[in-house]
Amino acid sequence: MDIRVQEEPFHFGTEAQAFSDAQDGAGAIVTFTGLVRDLPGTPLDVMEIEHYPGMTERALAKIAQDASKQWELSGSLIIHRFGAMRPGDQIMMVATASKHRKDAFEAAEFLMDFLKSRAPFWKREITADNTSWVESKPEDEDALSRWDHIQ
Amino acid sequence: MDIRVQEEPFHFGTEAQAFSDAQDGAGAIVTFTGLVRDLPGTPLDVMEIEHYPGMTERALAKIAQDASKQWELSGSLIIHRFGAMRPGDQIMMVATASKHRKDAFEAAEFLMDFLKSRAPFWKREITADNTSWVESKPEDEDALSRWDHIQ
Amino acid sequence: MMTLDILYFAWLRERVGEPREVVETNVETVADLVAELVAKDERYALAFADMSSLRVAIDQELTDFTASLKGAREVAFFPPMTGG
Amino acid sequence: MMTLDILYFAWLRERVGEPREVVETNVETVADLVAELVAKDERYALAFADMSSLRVAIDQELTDFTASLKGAREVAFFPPMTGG
Repeated sequence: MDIRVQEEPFHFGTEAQAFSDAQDGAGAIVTFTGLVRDLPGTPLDVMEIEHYPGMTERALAKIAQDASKQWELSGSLIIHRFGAMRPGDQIMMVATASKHRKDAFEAAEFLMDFLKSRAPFWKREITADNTSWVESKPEDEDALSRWDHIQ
Repeated sequence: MDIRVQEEPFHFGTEAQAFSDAQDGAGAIVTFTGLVRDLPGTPLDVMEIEHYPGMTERALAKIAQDASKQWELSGSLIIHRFGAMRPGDQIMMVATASKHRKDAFEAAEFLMDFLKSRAPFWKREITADNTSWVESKPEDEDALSRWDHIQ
Repeated sequence: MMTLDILYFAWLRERVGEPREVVETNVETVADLVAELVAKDERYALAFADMSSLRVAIDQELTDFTASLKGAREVAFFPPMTGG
Repeated sequence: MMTLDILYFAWLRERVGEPREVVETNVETVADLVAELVAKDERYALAFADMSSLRVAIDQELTDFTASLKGAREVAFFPPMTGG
């Protein structure tokens, strides 16, 4: 279980390969990467992410522990950035490794669903003429109910 | 849509990063990588994969096209090796990119489920004292029924 | 009386006008604390106008507005998270 | 009469003893072709003993044993696939 909350960029390919290399006996590795998307209409200058230092690390560790209890994982990784990012930049990634592809896929989706609405990050979009906080989506909260049986 | 069937190894990290770099406007990238697992008991010397040249490429292209019809993907990648591999080696990978994480995850799982039992690859495990063809698993066939509604 | 560090994040921080403050209080629950803040200044009334869209954590664990503050040292208020 | 390329893969290839052969035939379906092969030699009888565990493709498209061979040029037989 490797949890990193950082301002500096990370290199997706390097992290993905290092994670894969560190696995022993795994047959399946799943990664998810979130990128800053440009906005329809006025171009996005900067996406800024605020977080709650201390709680962020605790919340991510709890989510990763919950995943390890539920699925047979030989490893898991969460990297999440804060601070200023530009369109196309990598915001975060998760990776999971397991003997079986079903476990690796489900655990990665679980990590993403909980990270979206249970880890204390807040996104703000800054364009030439506007600054606005990204609103949470009802479907992100709904996505959690999929995992009710394992809480 | 990028489909590659090859004997030579590929570098997962490099391919994952190149795929991510090639996406324009995607917010979510999912990758799956399959590795050769060692066997319980007698160590595995070599995993050998036979395939049906010609049909393999057609079958993979069809699976990727079906995924593109069903989900909003900005890109998809399938790399599958044949020939001799050793424990820990990468056998194959898929990658999907979409605006939305749900599409990227579902499409990657769809690609994997169909690739497992609808693309003409056959695995053989070679140990010091035995050579045996890997048998297909009933659950791999069952996994396809999850996608019945989109066929 | 207890001493609490109170933290605000995202647009809640902007409305309150500061990221952190220390309060002395003897209220029992999070909801009581919010009521006390709202009574104190217009900024808080504005910030906490719609509590259904707010989240609260006590000592860095998510909880809800009915939670007791007994033993608490740090209380954080913020809008729904938008990570990932 | 038509000329068919017949391909075998994995353990079916090992049982038949060759990866590919050319046959001249005038049968109508895949099942008829299998019957003709099985009648020809013991190797085929062994290879096709349990047809429920076999798959067939005509001109590189998966199909089933009831399929017509009309217009076919290449027929491939193999066990269930184990990719991924």
